[in-house]
Amino acid sequence: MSNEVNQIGLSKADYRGAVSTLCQGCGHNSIANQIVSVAYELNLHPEDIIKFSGIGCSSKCPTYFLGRSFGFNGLHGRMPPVATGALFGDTRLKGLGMSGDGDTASIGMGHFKHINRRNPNLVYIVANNGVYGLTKGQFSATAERGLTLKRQGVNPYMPIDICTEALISGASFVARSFAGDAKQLKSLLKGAFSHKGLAVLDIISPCVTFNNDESSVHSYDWAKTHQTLLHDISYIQHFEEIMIEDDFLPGMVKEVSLHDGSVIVLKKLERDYDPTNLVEAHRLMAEASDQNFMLTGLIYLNPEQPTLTDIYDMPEDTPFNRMTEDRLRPAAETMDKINKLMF
Amino acid sequence: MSNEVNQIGLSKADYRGAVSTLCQGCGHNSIANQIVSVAYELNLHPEDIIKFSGIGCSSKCPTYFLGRSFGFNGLHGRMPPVATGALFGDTRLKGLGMSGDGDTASIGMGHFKHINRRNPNLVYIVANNGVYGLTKGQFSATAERGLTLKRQGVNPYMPIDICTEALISGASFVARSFAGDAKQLKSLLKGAFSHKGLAVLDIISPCVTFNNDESSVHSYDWAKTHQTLLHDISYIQHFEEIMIEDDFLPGMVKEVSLHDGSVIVLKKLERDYDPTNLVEAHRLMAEASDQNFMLTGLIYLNPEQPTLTDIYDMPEDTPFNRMTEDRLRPAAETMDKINKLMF
Amino acid sequence: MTSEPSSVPQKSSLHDPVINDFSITVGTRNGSGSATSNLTLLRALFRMGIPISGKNLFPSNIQGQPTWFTIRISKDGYLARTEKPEIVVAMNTDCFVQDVKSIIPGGVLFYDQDINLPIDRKDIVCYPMPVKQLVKGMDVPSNLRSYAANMVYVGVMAQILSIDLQKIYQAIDFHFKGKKTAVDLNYGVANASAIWASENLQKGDPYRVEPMDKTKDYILAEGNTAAALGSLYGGVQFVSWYPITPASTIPEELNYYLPMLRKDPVSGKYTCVVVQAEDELGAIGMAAGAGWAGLRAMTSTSGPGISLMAEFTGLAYYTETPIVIWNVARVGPSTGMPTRTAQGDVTFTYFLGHGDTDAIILFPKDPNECFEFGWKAFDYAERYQTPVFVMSDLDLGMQYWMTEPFKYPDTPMDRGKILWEEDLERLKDEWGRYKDVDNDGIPYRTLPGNRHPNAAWLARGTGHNEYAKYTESAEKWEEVMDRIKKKFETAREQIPLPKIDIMDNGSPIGLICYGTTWMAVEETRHILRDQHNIKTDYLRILATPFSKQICEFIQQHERVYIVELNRDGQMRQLLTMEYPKLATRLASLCHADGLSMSTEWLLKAFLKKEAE
Amino acid sequence: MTSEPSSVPQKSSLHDPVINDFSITVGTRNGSGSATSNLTLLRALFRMGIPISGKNLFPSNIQGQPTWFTIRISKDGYLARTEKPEIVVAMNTDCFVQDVKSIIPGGVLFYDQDINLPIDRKDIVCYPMPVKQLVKGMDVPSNLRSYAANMVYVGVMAQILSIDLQKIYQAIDFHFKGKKTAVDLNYGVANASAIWASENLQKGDPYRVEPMDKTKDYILAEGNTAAALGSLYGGVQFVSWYPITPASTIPEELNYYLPMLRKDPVSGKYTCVVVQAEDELGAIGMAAGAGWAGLRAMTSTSGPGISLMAEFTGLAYYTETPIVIWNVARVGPSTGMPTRTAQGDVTFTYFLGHGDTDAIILFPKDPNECFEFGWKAFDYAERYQTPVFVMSDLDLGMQYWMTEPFKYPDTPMDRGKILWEEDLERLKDEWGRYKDVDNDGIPYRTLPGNRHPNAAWLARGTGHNEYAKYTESAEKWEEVMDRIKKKFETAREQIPLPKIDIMDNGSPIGLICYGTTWMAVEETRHILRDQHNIKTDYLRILATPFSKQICEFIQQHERVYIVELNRDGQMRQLLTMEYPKLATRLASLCHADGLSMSTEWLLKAFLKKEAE
Ligand SMILES: Cc1ncc(C[n+]2csc(CCOP(=O)(O)OP(=O)(O)O)c2C)c(N)n1
Ligand SMILES: Cc1ncc(C[n+]2csc(CCOP(=O)(O)OP(=O)(O)O)c2C)c(N)n1
Ligand code: SF4
Ligand code: SF4
Ligand SMILES: [Mg+2]
Ligand SMILES: [Mg+2]
Repeated sequence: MSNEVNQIGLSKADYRGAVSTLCQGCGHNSIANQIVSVAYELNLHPEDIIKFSGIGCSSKCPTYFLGRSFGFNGLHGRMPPVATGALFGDTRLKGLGMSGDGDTASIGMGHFKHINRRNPNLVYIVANNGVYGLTKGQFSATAERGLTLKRQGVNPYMPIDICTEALISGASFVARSFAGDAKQLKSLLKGAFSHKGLAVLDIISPCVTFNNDESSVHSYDWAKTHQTLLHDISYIQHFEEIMIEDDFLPGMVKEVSLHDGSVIVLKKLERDYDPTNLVEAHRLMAEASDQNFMLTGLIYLNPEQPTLTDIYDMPEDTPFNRMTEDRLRPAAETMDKINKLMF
Repeated sequence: MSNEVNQIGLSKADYRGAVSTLCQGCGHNSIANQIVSVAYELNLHPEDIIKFSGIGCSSKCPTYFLGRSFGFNGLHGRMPPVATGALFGDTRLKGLGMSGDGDTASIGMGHFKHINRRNPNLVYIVANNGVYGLTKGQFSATAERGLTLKRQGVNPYMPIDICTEALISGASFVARSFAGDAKQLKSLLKGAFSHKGLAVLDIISPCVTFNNDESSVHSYDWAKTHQTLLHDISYIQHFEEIMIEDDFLPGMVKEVSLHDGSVIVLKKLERDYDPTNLVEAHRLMAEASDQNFMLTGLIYLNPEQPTLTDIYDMPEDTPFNRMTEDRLRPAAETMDKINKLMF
Repeated sequence: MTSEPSSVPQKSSLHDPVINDFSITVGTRNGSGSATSNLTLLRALFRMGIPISGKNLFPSNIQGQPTWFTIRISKDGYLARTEKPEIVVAMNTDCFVQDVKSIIPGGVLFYDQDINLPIDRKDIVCYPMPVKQLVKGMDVPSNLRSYAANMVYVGVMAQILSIDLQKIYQAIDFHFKGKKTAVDLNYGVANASAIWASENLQKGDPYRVEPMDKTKDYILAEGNTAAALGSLYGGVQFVSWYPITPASTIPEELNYYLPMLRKDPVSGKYTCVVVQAEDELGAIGMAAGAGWAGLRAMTSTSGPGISLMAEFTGLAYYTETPIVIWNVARVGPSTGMPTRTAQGDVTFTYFLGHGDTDAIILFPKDPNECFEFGWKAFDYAERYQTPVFVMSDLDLGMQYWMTEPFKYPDTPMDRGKILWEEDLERLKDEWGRYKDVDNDGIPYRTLPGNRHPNAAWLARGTGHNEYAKYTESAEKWEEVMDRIKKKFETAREQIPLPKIDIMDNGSPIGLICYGTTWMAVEETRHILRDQHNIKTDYLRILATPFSKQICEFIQQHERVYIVELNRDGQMRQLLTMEYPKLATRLASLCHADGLSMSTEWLLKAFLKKEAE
Repeated sequence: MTSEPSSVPQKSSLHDPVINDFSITVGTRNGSGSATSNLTLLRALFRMGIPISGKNLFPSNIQGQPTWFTIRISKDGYLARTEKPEIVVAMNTDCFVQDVKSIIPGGVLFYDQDINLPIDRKDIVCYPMPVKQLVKGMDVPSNLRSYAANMVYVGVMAQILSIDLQKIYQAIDFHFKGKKTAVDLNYGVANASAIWASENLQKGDPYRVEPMDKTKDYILAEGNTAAALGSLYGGVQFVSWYPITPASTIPEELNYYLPMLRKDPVSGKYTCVVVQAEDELGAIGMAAGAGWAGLRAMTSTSGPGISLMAEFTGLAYYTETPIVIWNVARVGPSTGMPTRTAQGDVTFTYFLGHGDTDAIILFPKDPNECFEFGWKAFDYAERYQTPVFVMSDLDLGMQYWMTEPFKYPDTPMDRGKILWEEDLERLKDEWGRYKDVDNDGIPYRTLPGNRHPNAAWLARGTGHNEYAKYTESAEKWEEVMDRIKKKFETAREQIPLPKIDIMDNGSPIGLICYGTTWMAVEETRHILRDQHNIKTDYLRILATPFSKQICEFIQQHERVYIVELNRDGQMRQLLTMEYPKLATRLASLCHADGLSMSTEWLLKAFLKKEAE
């Protein structure tokens, strides 16, 4: 391991976590690695980040990055409320939430919708693979209609689009990327970390073990037959991780060659796309949902939206969780007055 | 009570329920009354309807209409799953769900989103008053930002739009109306009853007891100062129920005079609006959410979308709940074969 | 009907006067504003120095349904519910007949004379009241008439029962915070009605009140208000909640008193955050997050919410996260009767969450204890790093109680075992989140924001070792679970101990109760001694896990009756589990019908069991 | 390391041969395909007529982590877990050292010779296996090599332990459903490895197997498969579920067998609907709706899901809605250890839901009973109109068990008290949804779609009277709750009764268990008799509410030990509550570390307690 350090004198190792126990080639691993790089490059103090997650392969990730940050790996679907409460503990800290599509779009849907309205200071990553990985490959709510999985049959339902959900619930930062697109993912992660408020990041993160059915949008065959559509798709061969070279720029439609010569097509938002235009974002998402394609990039950004702690206007001179009795317990004199108010 | 009867020989009384225990002037009462009229006018057999509700003033309504229909007044926020399961009991029956904004948009959000994806044969009414009535007037998730309520303070969050939520979750019928607009409400109810699949009906139904604050979109002052915007608003004086005359037609922007001379403005979708155009519906809702106004009328309709029972392709010769052992228990011969399969 | 002075049946006129020892039930409609009048009566009597209790029996809807308010006036200070009122005020046509029926023989009826229904009782004294007329006479603004109408019976009763009008004025003045127009209007109606009564009604009943000095050391308060205040004095920093009857008024009162009590001297901002969550899962989830991050965090709910909080309770138990959870109980199972009271969630809460668990549960008896446990609960939650439940109920939370004044906390905040940068520096690499260094089962924790390189750890509901690292090791799992259990052994004698009262020099019979049933128990004990000369000893449970004093009390008695408001005798079930050797001595005096326990019921039930 | 025939330590060669009485642990990585090989071994031995059990100890992740599969071979038919293996197969470098350490003295090690780690034990026999070479030799397609590698140890062990290669062929053939290429490839590797072993390894250990005839009356099955099949034969019509380990395979197997067993003769369509819900609240909510509407409805989950189902359980209890709920338990509290087993949800489930409740809970002991309770559960749920829980666990649900063949239901479906149009016609206006006409506490219900004008009613979790009408009446509330309790009194002796075994002519010591601990209990009893000459009697609980036979059994014994896999002795707690008079006789033999109960542990624990 190199002994390079960043501007605050920390080496990459200071941002790493335990060794991953996820499958080789799992998209979640690249996300974890990108988080490490981004935190290193942004010179973040690990102590300034609190990690949160629900339950799932994706939600295991916080163990695999930022070992020097506090974290709470909570309950399935309940990451948002835990993060919401915990971030009041010390409002100087940034939240980094890692969830899955099952965790967020199924059991956690209600909390997900409502955390968007509250806008706490949290990077909310959904590692989206269209399946329940940790429970061995059932459909999640983001699985495309018609997908067939072993022992599950055919999925008859329309998928939920994480970004659209975030957008209409008033999220202040909405973006989508792809686990294999190191460059874009990195820049979006950096944007998310720098955003004051809730940053929802939907990251397509293929499950190499359970979501590799021919009929899946993650599969090669599917890509071949749908190249005309501008889908954000990838074909994952077991135990192979795709990385996309850095010359893939905004607005581009790029054919990515995989090891076996198969091809996928990715589309990025134009560089001149204005993410602060809400109506345009809505229109784009509506169009996408109608024509059934997915966009990657920064879809919407509102840097002005007050965060939850702005709304509650907290004392700032001392972290809330270091505040002592003298400031938390009313003075003894008040007791008498209160009793009088009771009649 | 008149002894008139409809084409199937039933009088209005046959469609009524117990006497309402809701407040006088509560919008929910008019909804209940409209349901009675519509069922009567459509010559529905009460036996062909199953009522469902969660918990709340709105969810109490099923007691006050269709006394000859079965019903399940379940748990707060859980009406959708109960209805989803129950409607398999006899697929010839139509579900009629009555929920509130708290019931559906807060605690029930996850179920609400997912029932839209499943499309069971259910009329899903949300009696939307922006508050928690039965628990005495806390903010609901549909309360507008900035609203002030006694003992609750100011609401800092953006409201959830029931229709937009339904639309992006793939609902096959999405409409909005206003409890006081007898004519429109009736026609939309009729449409919903005739629709095969899930019909989401967001009905603005003012709470005269707890949501009558000046700052509310339901209030007179607010209306006055925002007349330029096309909001669907009304000012409710305690114990007065508003009814709008029948000459209020699609496309119209109508000023409705209330007993005290105050005025509200309502806008209906144009008659030539094509509710089967999904993109257009999305665009309209996006525009509305951006310009912060509400539309009433039939927003989206997809009569083709397969219902949940279509998807499961149920036997149709006998109601499922009348099916007997001979069709439900495998033949004795199979036992041996199964044991062999075990090794 | 006429407003003639009512005819007075013989027998009741022969009565000796009954002074400061009867109860009054007022039957009205909810949402009609009668709450103000009833509260006025209650406060006036209280100001006269007479012990009283007031219980509002209201429906689970918002407006128009029958509601009854019962005031018990007891010179001896017995506040339990009585089953039959001596005096009834009938203002609601819908339940007029049943209200009239409910009066004891020789009792009294005040009624709105516009209610045109026959009164088929010859054994009571009737006072018709020309409510409409009197209000008209006062030219009250039209929209306030029905509201003001309720002041009529206040005035008439004041006259007939000799309630001090001065005190009534004080009560009204307090209620409207001195707002002159409102005060004048309401007192005006009351006063005019009193005058009318003095001129038109002839006292024909034996009941009246006389001033005493038995309330000067007390206040009148609701349990939920006390809980909110106790929490604020406990330094609560984070409250997440979801509305539910009868718990909603805890966070609402908290919001109300926040500006008064928790404006930060330094920043001028509030030092407590109150968040209305999307549901109870969200509410306890936020509280768990806040508690884990080092804030004094609480949530409040009732039965249905407790059911929804089961999974998070288990997470908090196993991750050792402090949370205070108020359960203001109503009648279950299911939605049950939301506006009725019960003690039905005891076993469920005790075993809440899948897997093996333990629970610290506090049982306040009155608003004063709601206040006390309100602040102490945080000390326990942070000291033992576990969820702490406070079990109130609708009767305690939403009724007005005569209770001792709230007592300012007499111990400094106990924040438990928390390590900051300098502590870790001192400890070098010694520290492990889940190490039992003090042999009391309680480990040390660090909080987010702690910048020491060793401080960080990842909380998880999955198997972990003493360093909070993930493990599936059988030994580690058992080790951690046994150590956690030890915390509750440590807690046993450190949390509120039972209150014991031995009569004279003791009795073979013991009575055990908890929460609000003490009212019926204490009165029953005195009746048993005075009228049946049966002596009984008495223990009130304040908390689980049980103190050994409870065991000793049971050992010292041949027969021990556990008194509670549920069907299955839930506390008896827990005591039986805890003390198998003493199990045969325990018997239940329990039932649940939604009403608070009456002395009549308890006395009957006790004598029946004793006869067996 | 070399592939020389291994050196054989003296003492072990002096051993008498050990035949059909030892256990083998295979250490591999999950996701490496070893499951096939292990299952092949298990099946081959089973086909040889030798009693076996197989337990897979797997991690809570998907691929690459250490996994152990233990096969116990027991001529006497003891299937409990043994703590130390006689034979270890070490295929995983990561846990090689600990695997080698785990072998008993005189035991045997088979290992992949490419694992370049020292073996510091002189007291075991070692057989290196040139895995890579052998697979290469077979020119297996590259992507299948690591998979096929696992067949090497199958072949080598077959040779050394004299496992019949024919049976191994049959096992492989069965596994791949006769798919020739797969069968040939896998058997090819196994066979070649056996040949290699015969030429290169010299038998130096005392262990081997011999054919018996002890399995011909048994099948090999997992509990979850049995549960799915039992439900299908029970006529299940509606299944709603949310994925969770270790319960997911119930609905998944149900989906698998649906086409085979439930294609409707009339319409050719399926007569069972399986819906994957958005969460457990949705899952049980759908099941409640379906059960209320007259369908045989079920859901399946594990601890965390049970926590989330508390509120709906209370609703179903009070509205009297039939639901079957499978709880395939894993280790709690909280997320705990999802791939480990326990019996930790007993008290929680018994008291599930706020307010007073009762619960019918069934405890299957093996796949055969999973099948039986699978269909009976619906009869009970519909007969008593209440939720019925079936408590399985990971050990029972996901491991392969030698179990009696599934028995076709011997009683017709009991749909309970349901009234259709003609019944109502007959009854005139007599019917009320919650009337107790038969004095058994069980009312009659009508179902949606019933077109009789009197049929309709509104189910509600709020207070209701015998006509299902809303009420807040105290009397009605108590009346309904007491009547509901009566249903469970009715059920006591009608649901599966305990199984009792009295040794010789009885003993003062009783052992009580439920679910899967019977394996350790039965073996322990025989060891106690044969080696310690302590006789014990034995009762296995199959259901709550408890039958009086359980009470009698306890009465007949001085000391009764309750054996269970949890920390707090949860069943003992329930028995203590139920039988206070007998409480002093009850003691716990319990612990929970995630592993199924071993005979070694139980024996030690028993003797320790007896010594006290
Ligand atoms: C309450 C509850 N229900 C179910 C589970 C079982 N469970 C664990 S992970 C998981 C789904 C994970 O899917 P996702 O969030 O998409 O994560 P992935 O594994 O696909 O990355 C489920 C259902 C649980 N742990 N808790
Ligand atoms: C699990 C649960 N939480 C909370 C409650 C209390 N509660 C009853 S009604 C209600 C809100 C009703 O609001 P809404 O659905 O908007 O109906 P409305 O009364 O406004 O018509 C709440 C929170 C409950 N019954 N159950
Ligand atoms: S199962 Fe899928 S999601 Fe889980 S670790 Fe493996 S590849 Fe990733
Ligand atoms: S409180 Fe509001 S919502 Fe409830 S019945 Fe009254 S008016 Fe309607
Ligand atoms: Mg996933
Ligand atoms: Mg509402």
